[in-house]
Amino acid sequence: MVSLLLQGLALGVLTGGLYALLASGLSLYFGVMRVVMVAHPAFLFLAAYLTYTVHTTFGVDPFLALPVTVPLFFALGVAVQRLLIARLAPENLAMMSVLLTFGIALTIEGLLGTVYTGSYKSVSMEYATRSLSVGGVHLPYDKIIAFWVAALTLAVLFAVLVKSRFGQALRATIQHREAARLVGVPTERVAGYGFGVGLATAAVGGTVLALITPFFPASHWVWIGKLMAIIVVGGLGSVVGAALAAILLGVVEGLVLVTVDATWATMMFYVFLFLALLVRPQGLFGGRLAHRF
Amino acid sequence: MRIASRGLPLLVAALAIAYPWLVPNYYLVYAGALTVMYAAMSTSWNLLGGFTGYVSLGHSAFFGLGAYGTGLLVVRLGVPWVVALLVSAVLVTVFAVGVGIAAVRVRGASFVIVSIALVSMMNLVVQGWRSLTGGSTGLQVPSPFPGLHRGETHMVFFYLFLALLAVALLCWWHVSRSRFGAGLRAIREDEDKAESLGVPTGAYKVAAFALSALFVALAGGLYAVWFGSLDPIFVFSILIGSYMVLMSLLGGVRHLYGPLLGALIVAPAGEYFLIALGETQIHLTATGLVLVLVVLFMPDGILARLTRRRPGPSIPDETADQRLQKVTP
Amino acid sequence: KTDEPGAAQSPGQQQGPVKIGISLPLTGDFSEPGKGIQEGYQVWADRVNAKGGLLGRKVELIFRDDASDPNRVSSDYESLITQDKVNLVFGPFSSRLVIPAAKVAESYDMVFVEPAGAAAEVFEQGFTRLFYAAPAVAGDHYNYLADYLTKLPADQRPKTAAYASLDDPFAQGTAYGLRDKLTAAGIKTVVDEVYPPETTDFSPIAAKIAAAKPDLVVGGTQFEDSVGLVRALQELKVQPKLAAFSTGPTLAEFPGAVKGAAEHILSPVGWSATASFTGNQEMVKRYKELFGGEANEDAANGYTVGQIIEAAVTAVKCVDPVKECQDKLAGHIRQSTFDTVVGPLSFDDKGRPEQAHMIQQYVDGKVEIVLPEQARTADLVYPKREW
Amino acid sequence: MSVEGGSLRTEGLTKSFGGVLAVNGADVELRDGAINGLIGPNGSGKTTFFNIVTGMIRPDAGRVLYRDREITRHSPHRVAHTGIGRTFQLCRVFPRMSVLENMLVAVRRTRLRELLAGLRDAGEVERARHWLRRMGIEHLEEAEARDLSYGQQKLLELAAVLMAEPDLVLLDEPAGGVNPALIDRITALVRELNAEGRTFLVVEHNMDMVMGMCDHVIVFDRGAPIAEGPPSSVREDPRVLEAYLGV
Amino acid sequence: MSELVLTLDDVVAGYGRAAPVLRGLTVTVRAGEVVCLVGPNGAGKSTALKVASGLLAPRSGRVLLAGRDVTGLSPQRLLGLGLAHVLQGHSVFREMTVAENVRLGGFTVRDQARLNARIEAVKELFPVVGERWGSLAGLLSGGQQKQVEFARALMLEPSVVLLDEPSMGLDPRNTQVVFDQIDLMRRTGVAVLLVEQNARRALDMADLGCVLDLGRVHISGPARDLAADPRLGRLYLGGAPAT
Ligand SMILES: Nc1ncnc2c1ncn2[C@@H]1O[C@H](COP(=O)(O)OP(=O)(O)OP(=O)(O)O)[C@@H](O)[C@H]1O
Ligand SMILES: Nc1ncnc2c1ncn2[C@@H]1O[C@H](COP(=O)(O)OP(=O)(O)OP(=O)(O)O)[C@@H](O)[C@H]1O
Ligand SMILES: [Mg+2]
Ligand SMILES: [Mg+2]
Repeated sequence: MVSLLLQGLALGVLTGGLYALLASGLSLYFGVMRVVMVAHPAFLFLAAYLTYTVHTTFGVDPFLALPVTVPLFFALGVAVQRLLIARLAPENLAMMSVLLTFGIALTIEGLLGTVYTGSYKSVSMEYATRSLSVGGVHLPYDKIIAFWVAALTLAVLFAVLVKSRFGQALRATIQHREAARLVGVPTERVAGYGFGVGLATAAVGGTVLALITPFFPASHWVWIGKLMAIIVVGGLGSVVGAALAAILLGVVEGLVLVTVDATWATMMFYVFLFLALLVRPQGLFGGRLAHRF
Repeated sequence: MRIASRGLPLLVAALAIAYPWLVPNYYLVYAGALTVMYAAMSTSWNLLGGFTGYVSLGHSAFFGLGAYGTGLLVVRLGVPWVVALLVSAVLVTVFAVGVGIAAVRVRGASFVIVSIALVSMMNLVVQGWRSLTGGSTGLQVPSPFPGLHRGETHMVFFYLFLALLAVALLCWWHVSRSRFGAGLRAIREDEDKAESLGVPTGAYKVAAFALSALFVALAGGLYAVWFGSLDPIFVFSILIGSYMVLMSLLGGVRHLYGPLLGALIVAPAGEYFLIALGETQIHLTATGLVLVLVVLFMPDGILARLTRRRPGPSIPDETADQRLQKVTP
Repeated sequence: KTDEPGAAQSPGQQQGPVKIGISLPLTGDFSEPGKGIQEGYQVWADRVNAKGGLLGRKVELIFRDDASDPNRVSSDYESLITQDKVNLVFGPFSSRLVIPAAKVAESYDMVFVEPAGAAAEVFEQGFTRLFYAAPAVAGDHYNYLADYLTKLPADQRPKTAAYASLDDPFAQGTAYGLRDKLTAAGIKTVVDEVYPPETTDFSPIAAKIAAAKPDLVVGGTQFEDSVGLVRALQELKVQPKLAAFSTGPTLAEFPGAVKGAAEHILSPVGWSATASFTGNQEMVKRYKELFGGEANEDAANGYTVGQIIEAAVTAVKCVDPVKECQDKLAGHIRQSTFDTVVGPLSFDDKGRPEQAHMIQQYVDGKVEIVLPEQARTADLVYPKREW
Repeated sequence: MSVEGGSLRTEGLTKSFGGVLAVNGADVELRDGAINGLIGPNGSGKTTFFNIVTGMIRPDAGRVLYRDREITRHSPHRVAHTGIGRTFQLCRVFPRMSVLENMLVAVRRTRLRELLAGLRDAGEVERARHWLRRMGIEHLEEAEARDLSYGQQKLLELAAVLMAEPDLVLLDEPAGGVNPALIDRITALVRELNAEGRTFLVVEHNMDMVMGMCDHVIVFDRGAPIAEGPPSSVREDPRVLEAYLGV
Repeated sequence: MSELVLTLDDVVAGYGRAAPVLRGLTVTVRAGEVVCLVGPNGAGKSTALKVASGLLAPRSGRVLLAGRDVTGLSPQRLLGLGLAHVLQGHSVFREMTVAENVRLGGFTVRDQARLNARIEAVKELFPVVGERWGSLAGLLSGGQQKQVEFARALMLEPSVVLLDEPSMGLDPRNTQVVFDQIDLMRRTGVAVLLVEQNARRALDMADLGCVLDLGRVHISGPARDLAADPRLGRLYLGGAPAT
């Protein structure tokens, strides 16, 4: 029993890392841009399919698709922001963006289904089926890789957002566009790049997903609820909070899975969501700014 | 103008009542009933979304609960269907009050997310609670009118849904011109300000949430006895919830007939896309693009486009010189 | 209304082509098996028409897409029957859709032969015109394997078994069918997991199985989860003596998706391309001509539906969408035995087929039929190689 | 205790945000039926004091009493129902509602029947028009609030607060950003309403307005009153000179 | 006569499709001069500043900076040419720290040493900036935010400054600091276009006053003369002239 729990814990931490990566883009859009991006999981799977194509046509390691997908997604993100999101009225950006991105998600799903058909695709590598054993606990290599890729991506993201000039300009742009323009920030370009960075994380996440799970065009629906729950529990908009919540929920899920069952494990995401709402509506780690009167 | 605005709804109502007798076959009655069901649901969605601006993508949770509640009461307890329908709607409303208390604590985007979570959660519960609900094998509800053949059943339900739609419209209209409605709109505009003016925002929001859940639950209950098979994945689907939102937005959330108009457009259009482009999944893309276009170009809906824009405040025409003259001693 | 029950048939309907209405998931999650069944139907229609049709009338198939939505499947059959006034309907895909579809058909008195509704519940709704055109219902899919295992000498017989099943009536049905028989034979159940369809991470389930160290791992799966489970078991170094999964391994993508791990995995299969049942080789050939690839089980199931209807129509000599004729068809199907590409089929009074599925195994990278004796192309390998 | 002491009284009100002591044991007592001024340097806790009194922020310690009834920790709408109305430092109206609707929302009603009754009750509409007339914005009654200029929105906000007929009106910088000509008008109005029996508490940095209008001035510094009295004496108070008027 | 610095020439501007707010506005500000715009609420004062700083493109008319036509240039470009604008109302970056806010004021300044020197100077002027250096700007009181905003604007050393009600919400001490700074700017040769509702005070220190009403400059002239005009007083400046 103890070893089972340890195993659950270890898997939970690794999976949590993956969740953190997948949710990071979401909380970036939200935290920095007030956009609820329902289409993020759809983009994840778009990236997974592209990785699949690169992998099958050139027979290379899926991670070698990243030099293609990351810049591509960055450009795509810039385009989406400049052409679509930027046109939404700021008064109800949060809500309209839900519907807009919902439409985008459907569009992507339809295109994927048309191009790749509805059947399952998967990318399997030799190393992805082996595991590292530490004292009776098995750590699958694919999950370890996913975890480190996630950690690395998040570190880069954090550095970019919090430390860099670009990150400051981005946050300034979102908080007060006119004021940002007046201190010399090229706001339109910056907002576009911000969205691009978010989608670039989707490119990385998609590649990792492709490596560890089979997928089909409608797969993204499954992820929306989970990822959204993570960013609410973490505190909408806090990239760090989302990462912590992701690990927390990953561990809870892992432990519940090995002790109870899968239904309850998935349920945990929503239980935590509602608990967070009742106890701390601003999220466990977020909500630094109360409303001023 | 006045006659048009009074007469049009009457004409539409008359057409709606005559519809089942005008169409050549029962399939169209069936399709009509489905459209009216959607219209009723999006109108009741609009009781929350239109007034308070709280966008719920998860109203299918109440649809599903209403359906399962009714179905379970009929199947497991042998309650007559009308009683089951009402009892389950009341139970769902009570449940919605509970959920509402937690859910309306968050605003804007978080609320959307919570509503999505609600559907997923209900789906898990109903799917997992196999002994009660039948789980993934679904629940089969016997037809309430064994004596009628299928087409006649469609006719009956067409009118039942029409009645529900009428009640929902009436309710929306009544709320829209009441103090309660004004309070809800104030919440949409500025919650803290509303609160400081003495509007108990929490109670109002929960009331609106529950009211809108009530009608959706009734629609779900009717659906259960009409349709007869319930499957958790499909009644608790985010898509059904999004349809309510899409229809309301398309028609215009600030208008009584907005969601109705939206339903009359979206339901047949969805059918059309499926038939015209159904060979591949490109029809999803078509739906998605329509949604994107609506959001981009008609964020206030068709009716807002049609009705003329409010005139701005009158700019005083006198010149500053004239003003100066007036104060000259 | 033109579709009032008992409304007079337009004279055109007595001649003209025989219209058959079908709703299938041509898009969405199940579009792949949906396509397979559609192709099976088309191969059948092609063959019948080449022979001169049904009762001398050409067969015309009318397909509708239901995107796996029960609402749509109902409207599809509703409109096919009332608007298109089809002579016959064929069933849709997936257990979840068969019940709502059969309800419509039943209420319009149409015979309903279906290729994919194996779950036990389908047959408990009191349908009088529903028949499942495959060798066995879900619970019986593993019958041969259960026989094989229980007949093994005591020292070789597995002692413990772990079950993991998707929360889906069909997938669960298969796994539980085997579980019940093995439990009765004294093989202990050490893990019994059900996971919801949205599960994507199977490692924790595999961890549970790993902790129980079972001799036997049985998955009530579809494709995605079978792959996920196999990979997770492999990663967590679970090495059972035998592993069986429903549906997933029968698809062509499976070996690629799990890489080398497919070897010696078992699964129940209702049809084999090499079997010599009535019309089977002809179907395989025609399929290749029409669609250019290898036929699969889904196509075979579609084809089987056609074969049954064809035999019934020929026997009762009517094909009208009216109660008398449909009653006659149903009556005939209930009493007769049909020679089909999946073997001889007969039905009980609830429409359940009374035969059994074969068991396939990956042997040296190839799919071989290992059970039952009479269809065998290779010997069952037990215990399996490590993955 | 008698009402005579004052309508609003706080005892040891304290609130800190993280390390910042915004309100620090404030004991404040308002003159009933007077125009009370509240002045103090930026960040001295005036707005926070308002927020605590109106229930928008929960105090860490201390009590708020209104007419000797404790209203500490009451939710904002309950406070509003006891007869306290307020405006915001940055003016807030309901932007996409018409001016008249903005007014009608403010009517205080609790009974269900009244809530479900029609909004445009003739009597209420008449009352709303009355207030709008007094603010000089009656011609804008059908305009959406967001189309109003800043000063007009300020007047609307004030009118809406008065619509609820509060006995105690808290104004947070009513003159901020308002044209001086309008300030005179607001001052006159406040005086007039005060004469009708309403009590006011006005936060303001415009000293001319405060000194010219208020009967009683309370000076805040670092979250607590440091001086109070009639304007003339406060103006001379060395502590006030040091903390606030400066220079 | 000093060099002509900023000119709005016959500007017509408005929002969306609505009627124009500015209907032929002409204003000129020279180096070393404070021009004060006064006028009723909604007259278009803020709009005029937005046109000048490039936030709003005029429908017709020109904006000239040092003799050069800069109509329609972006705020960044204008900033590069030495024009800074402090917005009306609260425009701090609420969810960034005071430090980040102030530093962002020098977003275009590459010279770190100069930036740090100015930060020190600003902390001196507004103690609260130093005291609350690490806290989120959105959590400050209204007046404190205003101070941060002004501090942010001081990070640059512009040659033309547009100030939109810089004293709103400030206590007397801070108001004095702000007016002192404006005076200091003037003395260092900066051109200042000031919008103030604290009109008497502003006109007191300004060189030139313009009364803006209904989208045009209605009266302009030496600031002291305007302040002394009783008719203008009644209509725009309120109360009795300050003594
Ligand atoms: N973003 C906007 N969209 C539409 N109309 C606007 C906008 N901003 C201002 N207006 C309108 O333009 C007119 C002038 O506004 P402006 O802000 O320039 O006035 P102002 O002179 O600065 O007034 P105040 O002293 O109140 O700040 C007003 O009638 C206002 O309603
Ligand atoms: N939500 C909050 N979180 C952290 N600190 C806060 C919060 N609200 C206020 N403060 C701090 O409390 C102190 C008092 O603020 P308050 O807004 O009450 O001042 P004020 O007297 O209204 O000032 P002003 O005249 O500038 O409006 C300030 O130092 C402010 O920074
Ligand atoms: Mg304040
Ligand atoms: Mg202004």
